[in-house]
Amino acid sequence: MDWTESFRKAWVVTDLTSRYLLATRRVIATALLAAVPLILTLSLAAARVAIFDISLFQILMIPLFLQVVLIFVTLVNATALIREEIDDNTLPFLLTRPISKPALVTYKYVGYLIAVLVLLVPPLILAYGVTEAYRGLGFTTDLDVLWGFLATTVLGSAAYGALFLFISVLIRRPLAGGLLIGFVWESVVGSIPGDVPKLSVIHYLRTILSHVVAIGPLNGYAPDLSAGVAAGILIAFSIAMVILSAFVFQQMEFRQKAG
Amino acid sequence: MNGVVEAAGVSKWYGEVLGLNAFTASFGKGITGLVGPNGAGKSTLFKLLIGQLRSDQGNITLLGENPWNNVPLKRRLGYCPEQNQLYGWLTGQQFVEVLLRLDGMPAAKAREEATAALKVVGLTDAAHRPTRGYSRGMRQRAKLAQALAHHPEILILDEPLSGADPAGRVHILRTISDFARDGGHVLMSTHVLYEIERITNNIVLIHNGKAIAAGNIHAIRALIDEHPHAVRIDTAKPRQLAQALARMDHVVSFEFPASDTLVVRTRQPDAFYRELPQIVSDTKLEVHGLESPDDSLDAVFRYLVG
Amino acid sequence: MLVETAGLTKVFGEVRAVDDLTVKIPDGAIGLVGPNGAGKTTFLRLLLSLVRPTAGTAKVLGRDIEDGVLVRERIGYMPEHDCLIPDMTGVGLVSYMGRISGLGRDTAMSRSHDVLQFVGVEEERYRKVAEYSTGMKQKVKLAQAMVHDPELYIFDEPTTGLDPRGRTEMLDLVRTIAKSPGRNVILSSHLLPDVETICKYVVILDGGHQIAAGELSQLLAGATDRLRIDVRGDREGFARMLNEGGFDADAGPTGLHVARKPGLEAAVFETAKALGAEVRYMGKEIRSLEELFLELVARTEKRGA
Amino acid sequence: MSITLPTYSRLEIPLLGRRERLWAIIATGLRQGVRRPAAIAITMLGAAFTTITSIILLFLSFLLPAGQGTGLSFFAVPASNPFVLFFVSAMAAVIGSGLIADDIQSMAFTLYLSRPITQLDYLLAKAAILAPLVALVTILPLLLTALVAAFLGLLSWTIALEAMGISLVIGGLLTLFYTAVTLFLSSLTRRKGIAAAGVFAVNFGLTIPAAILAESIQNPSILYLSPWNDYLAIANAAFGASGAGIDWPVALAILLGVTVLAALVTYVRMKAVEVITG
Repeated sequence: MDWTESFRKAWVVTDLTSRYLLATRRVIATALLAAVPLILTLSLAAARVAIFDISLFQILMIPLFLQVVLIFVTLVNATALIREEIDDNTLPFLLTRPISKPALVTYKYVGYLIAVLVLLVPPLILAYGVTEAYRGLGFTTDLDVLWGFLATTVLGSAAYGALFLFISVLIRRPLAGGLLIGFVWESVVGSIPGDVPKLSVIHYLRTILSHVVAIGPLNGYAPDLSAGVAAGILIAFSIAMVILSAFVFQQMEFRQKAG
Repeated sequence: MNGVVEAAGVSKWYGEVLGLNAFTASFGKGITGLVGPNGAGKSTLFKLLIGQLRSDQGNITLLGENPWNNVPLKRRLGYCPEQNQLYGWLTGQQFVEVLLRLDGMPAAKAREEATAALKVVGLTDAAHRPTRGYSRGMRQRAKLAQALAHHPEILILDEPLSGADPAGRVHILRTISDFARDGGHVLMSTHVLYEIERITNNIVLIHNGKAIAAGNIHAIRALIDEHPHAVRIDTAKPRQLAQALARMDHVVSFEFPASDTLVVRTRQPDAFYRELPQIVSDTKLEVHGLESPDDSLDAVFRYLVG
Repeated sequence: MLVETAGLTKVFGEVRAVDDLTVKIPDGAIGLVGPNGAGKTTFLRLLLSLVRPTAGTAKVLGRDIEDGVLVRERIGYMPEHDCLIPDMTGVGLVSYMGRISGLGRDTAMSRSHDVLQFVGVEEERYRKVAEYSTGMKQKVKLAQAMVHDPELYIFDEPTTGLDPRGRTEMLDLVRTIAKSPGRNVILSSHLLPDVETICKYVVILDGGHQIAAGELSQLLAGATDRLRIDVRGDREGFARMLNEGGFDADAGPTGLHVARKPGLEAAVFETAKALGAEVRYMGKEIRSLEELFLELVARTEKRGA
Repeated sequence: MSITLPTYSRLEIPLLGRRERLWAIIATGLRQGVRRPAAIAITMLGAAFTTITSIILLFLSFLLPAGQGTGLSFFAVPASNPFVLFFVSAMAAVIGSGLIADDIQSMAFTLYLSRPITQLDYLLAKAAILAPLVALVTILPLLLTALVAAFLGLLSWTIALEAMGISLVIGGLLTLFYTAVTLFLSSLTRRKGIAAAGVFAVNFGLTIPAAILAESIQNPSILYLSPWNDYLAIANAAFGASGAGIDWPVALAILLGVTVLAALVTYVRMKAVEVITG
């Protein structure tokens, strides 16, 4: 199978997936949710809140953006990749095309990543811009904060997306499972002392943020783990989850509904 | 390996629910009609053939290859699922075009082939409307278009006629026969028996997960010997005609439902039809109507499955 | 009069689903046929007053469709698509629908068992609907339409997706209902042989208009002066010999069509003997509702296109 | 299996009115809704948990010498029991999210529409299925606490009865709010999961961030954004306890406003759902 053809197929699936996630009515809800950071900073600026500055920005964004918005947006979009197509009976159209199931899962994941980042990154940058502008500071004064959040958004989207993709391939009701893991497990595990937090994605996101950002609420969060290693773990985790999803999907059989 | 589809002792279970049970058959040249009651295993057989299910026992091949997770084989087959859900947000044209590009076709060529396929199935005027608004009949045509757009060797169609209106059915049947005339194979399941008889005499009768009959309808009909072939003849003198026809040894019984009607039952219909003109013209008996009510797929179905 | 409409119109966006329709439908078993998108489903929805008409009025069983609740009290509707509540049992669902139609709890339960027995759902009625076969689901859909004993039954494609045996059973049930006194049936179906066997009166819609309506027997009184012959063997030769014998014969896709003339039948068998061909069918050119339908739709398409 | 066609039997009795038809939907909806194991667990756990914690709060406040006021204002504490928020969200997600979404997914909505009831009847009946279940968590615990306090003589009967009256009003308000919002979310989509996620988003997405925000910028007016905080303000005011920083008339206006808006939008959307194509 020569390269041009497989690239062309990769492009088609990625484009189809990202367009579905961005161009259909479902985007209204996810875009609104992804814009919460921007809405928040704008309303704080409009309300002329005195102490609104980059440190307040971080204090709000870590629990609100990383632990609520990021999880919701990745969950709703990741479960749409395979499980919704199974429930909607549209998967047979893709499966009877000369493209292997693992390739289908991988290209759909790439499409998902593009869509989620298009949803999450712009409002984040704008929110950062509003915070700096409100303080009358130049856009580049606290670039480390911006880089910190951008890095955690990208790695968070990748890791959570891969995890929720795997759940959606494995069980019939992925949203319920995803909500449980996203909200209950991630927040509970994060606050248990000892090594338990290492089992949650948020731990590595906080580590990266604590290293990248010079002064911020998370300083000295996990000294023994460098940002690079944490990022490496998240990337490895994402790849592992996608491979697992592809493997499970490869073995899945699709019986028709009863009757 | 003459048949397009070769199945030897294929079984498939969903827990205890029967899918296929030691299904053995070899068919598929030209147009083959797959008929059987609901739950007989038609959809299961199709899902095995397009590699979305794996057989628990026995092995099954399509065009000589094992379909399970077989990527290159997908280029040679076109599948039209039974249910009617499409990508509602895509227009008809986009729907076929996207799937064609998944065959590795460059965008321009895909657009051209998609437009052509939509023309073949008669969906050109609705091509640029989202499929969300399509009626059942239009969805059937859109599914058929995506199945034949990449010129596969075989079309596997699950109930392609259900939901289509009479004009739509005529159009779909013509599309299928043209495809077969150009050398393609077609395997289609249907419940609308009197429709499929118009385009093929080659059927596979499936019941309780087994192929209980495969081949030409009339040949199968003739084989059902506990239901000898009935021929209804409208004639002024039914009794004299009966005497004349009694000479043939394969004739089993006569009935006189009305004063001007004779029903003859014979074990060898072909021989009967061959000798009938001879007898009628020699005896100068006036025959003004001739019909064989149960030489149809409906009758075959009723006798074997009913 | 079962249904009377005056200038009934329903427009969705720029699609005129039902366009200034004025019909008078008599009591009894009525067939409603038309190509996809002819406006059949919209017309039925207007009668059930599930949708408000854009213009015009309609009366069902003498009641104006403005008052939806009163109209729907006397109608049993069997939708075309799957619509049963998956995790209820058959008997539970049918009695539930009976209660929503205004039956008391106990009456609904006893009626539910009656109608399920009538449609032939035996002990499966205690299992969940999600586990039913297509045929069984259709029967429960019919049962829920019957439970409150309506005067008008509206069947939307009742036999779609059924196997031949299921289809025969469903048609027997519909025929029994249509025959019972004081009960009317509107049967909307694409399978025209079904309509032929059950309905006396037929309304043909296309593009939101009524293109034909009348007693089935009149509509189908086709050409009785032509004979259709199915020949197995040298068909062209057969037609040629008949023409030489002074008969007007032509070989069409559905067999030979020959104008009736005395001595034709004898000539047919003479020719068959001479050519060693077989005569498999000889009878009058049966005009089916399907042929009439295709003719009418083709004519409107020519006019419309 | 041949069909034995018994003679088609006729039914000669008059049909009951719309009230009985509505009651049929409510009764069956409750039975079907609670039959699922997850629903039973959530309902039982919710009612028990909130009641027990309220009664424990009751004892704590009376045993400690200078407990928070011994009169009516004590009830502000159980009324703002955080478990109420958690279990109301869980019940709305597990039981409420499917009320309309499932009917759209299975297209049983067409069956309801084809019966002699109006779309308003359908919505009122569906609301009347969820409301009593939610009330098990928002109203019942308060009533029981008041009764226990009165029986144990910790409170005079007059105060207890007054407390029960107030509990009915504010508990009822919270119940109406969550019923309307849940039905609105349930009517938005045919995927029950997304409606459930929406309920979680409304509750946790608003309550937690509003709390963090208000505390970090010392500007309580943000709390108006969180329905739970609005309810707390009203409850505290109703029981005469010290307010939570936001004044209750505005909070009441917000809660009622959102409830009415959600109900109206759901009704309009349901009326517009004319064409359910197969």
